[in-house]
Amino acid sequence: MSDRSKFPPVIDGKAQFDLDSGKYIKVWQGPQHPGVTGNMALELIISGDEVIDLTTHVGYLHRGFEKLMERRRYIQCFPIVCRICVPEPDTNEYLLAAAAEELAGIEIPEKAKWLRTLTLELSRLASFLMWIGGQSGAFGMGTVAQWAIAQRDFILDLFEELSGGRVYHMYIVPGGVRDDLPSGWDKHLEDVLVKTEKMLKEIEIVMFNNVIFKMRAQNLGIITPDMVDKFGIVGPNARAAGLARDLRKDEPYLIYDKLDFQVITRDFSDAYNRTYLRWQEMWQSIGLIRQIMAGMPAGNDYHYNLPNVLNWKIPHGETYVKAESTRGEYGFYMVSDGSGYPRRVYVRGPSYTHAMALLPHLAVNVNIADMAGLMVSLHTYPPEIER
Amino acid sequence: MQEILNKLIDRYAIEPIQENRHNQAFVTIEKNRLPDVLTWLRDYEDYTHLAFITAVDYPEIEKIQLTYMLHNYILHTDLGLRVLLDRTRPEMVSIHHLWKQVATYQRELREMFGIDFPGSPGLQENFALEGWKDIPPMRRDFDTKEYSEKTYFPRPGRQTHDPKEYMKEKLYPSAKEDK
Amino acid sequence: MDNKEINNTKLANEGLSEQDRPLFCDARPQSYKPLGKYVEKFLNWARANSLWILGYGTGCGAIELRPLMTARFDMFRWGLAPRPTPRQAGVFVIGGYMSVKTLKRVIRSYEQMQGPKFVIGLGSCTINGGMYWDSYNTINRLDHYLPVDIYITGCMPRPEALIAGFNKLKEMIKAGETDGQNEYARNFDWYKANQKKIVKDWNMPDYNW
Amino acid sequence: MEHGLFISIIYAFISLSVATIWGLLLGGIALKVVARAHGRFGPPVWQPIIDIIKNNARRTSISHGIMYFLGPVFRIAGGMGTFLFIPFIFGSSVFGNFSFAGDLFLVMYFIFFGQLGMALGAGESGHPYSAIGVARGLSQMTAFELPFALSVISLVIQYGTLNITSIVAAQQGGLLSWTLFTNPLATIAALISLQGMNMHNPFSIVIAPQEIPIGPPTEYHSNFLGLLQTNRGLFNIAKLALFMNLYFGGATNIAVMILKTFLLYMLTIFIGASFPRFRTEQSIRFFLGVPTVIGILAVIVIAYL
Amino acid sequence: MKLKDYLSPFYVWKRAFDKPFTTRKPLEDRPGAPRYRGFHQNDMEKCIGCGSCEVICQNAAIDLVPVDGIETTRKDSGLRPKIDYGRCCWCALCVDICTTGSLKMSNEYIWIDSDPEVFRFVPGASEKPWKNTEAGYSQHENYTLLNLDRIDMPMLTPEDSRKSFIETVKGYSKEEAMKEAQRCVECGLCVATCPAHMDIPDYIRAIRDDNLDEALRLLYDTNPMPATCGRICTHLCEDVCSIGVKGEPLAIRWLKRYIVDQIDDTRFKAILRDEFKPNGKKVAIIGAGPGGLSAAYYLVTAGYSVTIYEASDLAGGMIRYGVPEYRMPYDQLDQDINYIKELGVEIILNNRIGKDTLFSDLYNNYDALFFSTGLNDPYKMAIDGESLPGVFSGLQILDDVTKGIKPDIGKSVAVIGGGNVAMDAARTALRLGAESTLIYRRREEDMPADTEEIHEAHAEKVKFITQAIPLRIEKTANGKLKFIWNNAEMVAKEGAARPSPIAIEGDIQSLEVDAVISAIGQGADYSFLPPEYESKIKFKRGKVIINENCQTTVPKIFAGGDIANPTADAISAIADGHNAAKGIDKFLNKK
Repeated sequence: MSDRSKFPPVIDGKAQFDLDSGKYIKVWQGPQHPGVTGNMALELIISGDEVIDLTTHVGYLHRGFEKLMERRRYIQCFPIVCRICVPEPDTNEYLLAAAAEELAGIEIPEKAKWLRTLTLELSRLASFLMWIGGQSGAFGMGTVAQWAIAQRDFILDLFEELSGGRVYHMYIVPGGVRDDLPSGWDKHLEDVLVKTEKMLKEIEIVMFNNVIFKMRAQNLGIITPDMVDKFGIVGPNARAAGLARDLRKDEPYLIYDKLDFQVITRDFSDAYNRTYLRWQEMWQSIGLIRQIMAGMPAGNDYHYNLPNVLNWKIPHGETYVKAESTRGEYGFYMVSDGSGYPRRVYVRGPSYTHAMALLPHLAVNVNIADMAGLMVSLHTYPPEIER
Repeated sequence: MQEILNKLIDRYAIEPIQENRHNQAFVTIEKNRLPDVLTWLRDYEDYTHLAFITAVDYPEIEKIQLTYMLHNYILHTDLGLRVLLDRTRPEMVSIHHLWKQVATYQRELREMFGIDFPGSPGLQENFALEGWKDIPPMRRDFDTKEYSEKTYFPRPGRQTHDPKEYMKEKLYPSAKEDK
Repeated sequence: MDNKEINNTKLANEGLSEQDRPLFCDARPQSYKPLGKYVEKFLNWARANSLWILGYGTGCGAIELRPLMTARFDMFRWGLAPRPTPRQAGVFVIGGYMSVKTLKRVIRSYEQMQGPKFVIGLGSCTINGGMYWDSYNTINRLDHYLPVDIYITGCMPRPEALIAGFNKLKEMIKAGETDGQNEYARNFDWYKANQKKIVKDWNMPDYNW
Repeated sequence: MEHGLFISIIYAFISLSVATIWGLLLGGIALKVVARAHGRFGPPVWQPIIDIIKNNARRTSISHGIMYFLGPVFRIAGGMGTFLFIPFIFGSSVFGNFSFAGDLFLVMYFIFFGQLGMALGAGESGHPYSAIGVARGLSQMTAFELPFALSVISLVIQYGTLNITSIVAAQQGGLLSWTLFTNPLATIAALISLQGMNMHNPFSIVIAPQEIPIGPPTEYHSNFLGLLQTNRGLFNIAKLALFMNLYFGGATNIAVMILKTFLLYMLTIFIGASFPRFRTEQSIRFFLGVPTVIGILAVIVIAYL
Repeated sequence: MKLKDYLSPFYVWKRAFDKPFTTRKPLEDRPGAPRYRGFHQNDMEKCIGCGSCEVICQNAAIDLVPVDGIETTRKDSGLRPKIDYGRCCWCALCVDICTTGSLKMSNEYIWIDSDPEVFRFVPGASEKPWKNTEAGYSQHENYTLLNLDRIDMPMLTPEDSRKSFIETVKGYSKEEAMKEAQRCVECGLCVATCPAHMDIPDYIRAIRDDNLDEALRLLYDTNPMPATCGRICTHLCEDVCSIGVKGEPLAIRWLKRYIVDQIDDTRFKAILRDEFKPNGKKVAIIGAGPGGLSAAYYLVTAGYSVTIYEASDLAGGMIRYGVPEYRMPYDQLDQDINYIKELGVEIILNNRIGKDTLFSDLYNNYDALFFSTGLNDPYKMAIDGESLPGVFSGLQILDDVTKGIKPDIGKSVAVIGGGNVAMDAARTALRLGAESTLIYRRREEDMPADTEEIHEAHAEKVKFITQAIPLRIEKTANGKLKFIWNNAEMVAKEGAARPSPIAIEGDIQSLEVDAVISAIGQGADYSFLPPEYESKIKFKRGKVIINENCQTTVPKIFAGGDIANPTADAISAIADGHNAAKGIDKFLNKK
């Protein structure tokens, strides 16, 4: 726990300090700071090397998605939601589709569910690889970053083959998915999975058994179980603290109830354990992908024929759908007023609480050199905060 | 799910209730009772997780709806609490003392919808926008396209044709001047 | 936007407070003439083969810079390298859409870069607003705020498209066709007026030296 | 020094140029080698040279004041100073440089000198990152200087001289007469310092792009940066040459010099690519721990055993 | 810390001896995947310029522009999508929605320029490197964003329908109509083809919004006989419907009928709010068919005092007398006519011009004159035996049935012809209790009748004999008629649009029937025109020549309907009436 006894008093959630006293320096990290995943600025007040106060500033990527969706037809929303989270766009696509389908009362074909789950798991793997690159980079281990991000690129190749898009797949549409698996794709997938497994093993050797990585990451940014609900912490950050909360298990969506997996937890949520937990979840994802490929139903019924999408109206109602993204509970809250346009779509990104509430709390007493590592270890992604 | 709804009805005489699926329901609550209900749900009914707070604008009934989404990790149920605010001067009781992330949500809602939460820390600070002078952008009456075209002016030189009008021009121009 | 008479008045720095004003420079950017033909040619060759990119991923386009920088595409092979500080960087890759808040930082970063400096507009958003054309918080036309040398269309452009873009930029540099810095100096007032029109709280110096 | 002053200057110039170019190429080679560990090909080996030309070809530059301007000058003066008093190639008149009786002391001083000048200059740039970087750099430098100084003291006691040329001369006559074998403890202590001196991982926090970008050179650009980069090539070689001379028997011809400096450099690269960075206080703690103990042991062993 | 923690990091160097991840030459080695969504391609021949891509593009990246070499035709707006790559997000919704499947995406993805103005092009027209690339994203079979299948229309079964004159088509329910209306992409291609240029997409949208009052107003804007047209229109619009390119076209006609069906005719006046100020001018109309009624409606709403002279004893013209009741129930027709009458149009029945009233009187007493007398003179087959008793014309049969006279056709009939009248006659004969055989010169696909009519005739078990050239009709001994024809083969002639039937020598067939009904077309009857006018009005191949305002060569006389237009169907007559009303208004207000 951060010890604030030697720090200035906090009144109304703001630390009281006098910058002119010369005791403190104000330093900005970001928005162009390369240690930050995405554009987000950290306003740090430091005393010597130690951070005594942090304020997160967002809005550098604010595009007003929720406003834009209000003036787009339901089908037209789907190309824009994937831009909310660039490393893992599929969760957004799925949730938009799921929310619209639930309100419209559409049951999608079984095959579409399997294909959706496949892309969700694949993008989870890609997102984690991107993130582990950032995590190692934040501590100066560029080598692992190079490997992991290159490996992620091979997964993007798979997505390109499957959906026709590298980064923005736009594969999951309301009503199902856009296309079947291309022929020969399963072989490519297996190749990439084998390579990924090899690399994950290597990462374990060079990263988790690395004396300096341990020195840097252990005991950094400790999340205790009692903090979890107070701060709204979800996903791996909470699981590392020992809480087995995983929407895939708790409220199974798509076909997760047909897959065999266990929720991974660890008993101490510091940067090292969070990293290790995510590394374990990558293995889990690989296992799930194999299970999905093995159980993939035959046939090519992968899309429910919607009414002409230009005139597609969804009845009155509101709903909140959620899915387990790499960062935790990701949700779409959709209100429909019976017209062809959503009345309101609210995107609940897990990074919101992690970056805006948790990070300022954890940052206190942390060496400024560890800020990047701490931030990345929470796996925050700014666009889902400001959207 | 039904159990908690019954309790809510007994305790707070809350209606109407909209049940979406077996593990999700929305209830509408009177504005001033919300902190009580939230505290009770959080402390006694295991609705410990606040997923989000957001607003929906209904200019046609002159109301802004606030939605507080709670989650129970034991039963895995979602409970959405709705509060209707007056649209002209929306003001809501701040609940930043209940969850740590609430202050940011309220800051965002002030900026995007113009809802006031007296007493919430840092409420007046910018959230995503900087130097915003117009009406809060998430209000329904703010036209983002018009604003964008006025402020950021699209590249000129584009012209489109309506097939219907164009065919009229080409195939039966005589009827053009009528109507 | 042709060569106008260079206005040599001092900058007002109106966005700054009274006591901050003397701390910042009030000189305008100047345009520069190339050196002798062969010298310039050699220097241009060196400039083209050592492009340092400012590591400021301003939009979602930055996601494709990562693969480019890492092992799969390994941009170092072509003399490209990321630089964390604008002072040392020579190429500014605008990664797509730009919110007003980012634009303010981008202007400042751009002005901190030392000439000759190049701007690559990555993705459709920089050309005509892209998919955020009707957003209240993103600009539509980058060339109104910064001189842009190259546009790469796409959403997002793949790393290959970026590589091709850099190749084209190199050719242009070698041929001496890139003139962004001078264009900015020549039309400084026009750019400033455009920038200030949308950046509402201009609390920084007019030109950042 | 049996040549005239003029000839000496020309020789020094040649020596400097060769060293700088080799230093830069070595940097390029290192980039390529590291790239292989990353699973990629890496830039061409001459990339650092192009970078320097490019930086000097920038059209504009900004000075934040006299000290800011002098910073890189001090730095390169430090680099040149270090280099010019180290015999680059043992016995060569061109590459012999200005080795004299007390040159080891002078060199030790010059290693510090450049960094201090740089610190002053970077401090004046007014950027908080520079200030933080300077603080990190100076404290880390003080830390790694200690084992190195102990190691040198051990050598001085061992060879009874402060002249590098004499130390090299003492090591001639076979592999086993190298300090590496005659005084392994001092060598180990010094090699660990070398990792810090070269600012490779795990001691690279001073110029780390992640832990705040990027430290003292944040505000340096254009020809200032060109100067700093030139110095990096030169200073690198100076350090490597010093280590080669003190611990690895020096070099009697260019080929040996190239081989030994290359291998020495690759050693630091080898460690660098494998580890993340230490935080400043971690690296200080590290240097003041095992390496210092080894250094003290080296002194004790040489002096009393 | 264990020793392992110090040593294992050096494992990174193992990678230095593996194959690098790097793609050597990314530009050459990595083309887009076969499904890659790159720059657009468009098949200019296939594209019909419907603009669905423009509507679905959430980035407003697509403009429809005219392209050199692409002509506007009824099935093709002549516009082509132009894509702004300063906007495109490569979501490929435009490809998915494309009604023809012409729009595709290549797998090319590199386009770099220093000029921001160049990133716009018309795929298919501009010469781009990816114009002919094979790979790329295109539509798939199992995934469509459109509804290509028509909502089935509830109908009487053929077994039931052939028994009575009850209307065959039952009409859409609200739910069905909404669903059908939802299929529309609002391209508006149909508007140009509709002779009356009805606002089809707009009234379909009104159905979707369940705003039928608005829909009715839209109908009356261009068509004062919607109940009629909702049933018997030839629906040329459906032929050009963009949904029809890949699927079944929208049931535009039935949707129109749905609107009128849902609204009680007593509410018409309140909904339409037809208010007008009489301007004191008078117009006479000859013929109370669709053309005349339509002209009357628009004239009366413009303030004219209108009188219609009709030779028969009921208004409606060919719609009443030429269309059987199972297709066009008379009460629906009356509904249309009554509304027009309600507005103050005077219809003088049983008044044949030239006999009961003189044409010159009309010419002198009225400010303008409009005649639309229709084609009611059946063509002769010009074969032997045509004048035998038991040989009828199709029109005659239909006319008789309307008037309640049961024609004497016996138990079996042969109907000669392949048009709508032939179908009507054949199916009417069924309902009168006779077995019908249809005999046509050409193939079934050459028949001018509506495909639905042909389909329903088949369903009701009308026998079809095609490629039969009539030779003669003979009276047989048992009092029956023997229809004799020569079988023919279709021979394509050079320069001819379609192959023509050539008799196969010796292949002569015959059929014994009780009656022969000839329905091979009709001509106009101009007997009402006195010679002095007939000489002034110009004709061409039996049809009156009119200008775009339906004005004949005599300025005061306007004409329209089947006697003037080439299509000779109800909707064209209605359009002519509308045009004539506008022309008369213009003509009279100019003075």
